[in-house]
Amino acid sequence: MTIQPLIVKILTMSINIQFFASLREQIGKSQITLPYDAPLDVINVWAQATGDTAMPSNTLCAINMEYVKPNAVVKDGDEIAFFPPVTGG
Amino acid sequence: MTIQPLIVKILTMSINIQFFASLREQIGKSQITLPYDAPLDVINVWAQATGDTAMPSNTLCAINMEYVKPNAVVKDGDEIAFFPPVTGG
Amino acid sequence: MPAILLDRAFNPWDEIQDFQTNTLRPGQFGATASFVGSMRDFNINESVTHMTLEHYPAMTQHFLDTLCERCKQKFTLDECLVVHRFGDIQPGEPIVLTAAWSAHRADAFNACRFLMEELKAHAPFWKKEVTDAGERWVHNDQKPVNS
Amino acid sequence: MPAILLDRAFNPWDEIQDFQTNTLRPGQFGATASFVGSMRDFNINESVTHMTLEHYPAMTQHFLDTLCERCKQKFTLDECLVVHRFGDIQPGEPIVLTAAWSAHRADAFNACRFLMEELKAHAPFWKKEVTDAGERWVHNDQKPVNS
Repeated sequence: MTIQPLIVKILTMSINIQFFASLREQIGKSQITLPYDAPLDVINVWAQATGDTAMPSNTLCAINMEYVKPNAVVKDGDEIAFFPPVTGG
Repeated sequence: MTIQPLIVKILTMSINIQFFASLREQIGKSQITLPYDAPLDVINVWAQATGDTAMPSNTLCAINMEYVKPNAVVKDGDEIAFFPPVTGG
Repeated sequence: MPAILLDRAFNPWDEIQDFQTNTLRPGQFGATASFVGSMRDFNINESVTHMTLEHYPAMTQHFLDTLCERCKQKFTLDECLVVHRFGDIQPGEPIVLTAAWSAHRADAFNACRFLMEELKAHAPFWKKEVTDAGERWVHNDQKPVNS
Repeated sequence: MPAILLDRAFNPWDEIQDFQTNTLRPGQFGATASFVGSMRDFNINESVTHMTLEHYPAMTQHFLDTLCERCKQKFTLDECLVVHRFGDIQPGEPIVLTAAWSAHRADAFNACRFLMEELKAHAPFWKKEVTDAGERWVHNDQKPVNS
């Protein structure tokens, strides 16, 4: 069996996913590395990372430390974070 | 010559007048004790204490440590203060 | 006594800490807002060397005591504090401190600012700047050392 | 660096004084506004013994650094400071400090409050209360230790 060079390239794309606070406890993971092969938005990332668990409506999303909306598209190497409403200060 | 008891009583009424800051310097006095014999309001007090000098329009007045308007009436023993706009803090 | 008049330089952070330690229990309050006004070393005219702060002692104390009481009635507070200098003040030195302790930040912020705004508008203090050319009374529209 | 994350207890008045001494010249500023949020020892439920503050370290630092920059652009300031705890916090301990130095009091007050309101609304911290019965995440509508 031979592997196509194009497919090898696509399979090397991946993102780093982080969960915090109550979401981290609900998901049961704090960090996942997700390889992917087609354009993904944040809501797709959540679905793939959580096995299609429903995202709580008040979930906040960030890409590379900046808040984004769930329809934001990720790119290779991004860090995607999911967390509940913040309660600092 | 005999002095009427009634007149003796009236002449014992007096107020203590204080000037502060630029008003103190303009008047040339910081404190005056003013005997008086008829009801006085604050504007009369200023006139009697300063020899009918015009009161600067932004002058503030207090009776017994409380701000009052120039038409407030003084009573025996009061402390009347005149001062320019405040600049503390 | 939450309103303190001082004729000497003071460290506002030490005053806050001492007052808090002596008056409040740690854990009693969740929010502390404070303000410090101090003498700048530049002004309309560069030649201001120092400042004299005249006041009407009995009325100042009465005004600030009453202000603290009004503040405690107006806002939900654990405590509030006002410290104000009088006499000679050097550039860089603190002139006034206001502080408020509350369960919630909105009351602490609003009370601290209320104390300062009322004090600036009505407390019987008068600033005189001393310059190389002599002395001059500060007027409100000059916004001299802080505003 | 005006945004500091700490995993240990801190004295906010020492932090303000140290920052001021190291960063600003006395006489440069006329107005200093500060706010301290601390953990109250009573809450909805009396049995809260302590608190754990989780955060998203890289994003927290980035958010607070950017917040300080935004604050300096929005207001006329000499400097501003944010200090925030994470990890285990005991009742009575300070959690957060915001401070702003300006020529004028309105900018100092407004900047200090802007820092706190933005931080409360958006900085990625999460409080978990530890009670006799176990642990529970704090929700915004509980207004737990300060608000």
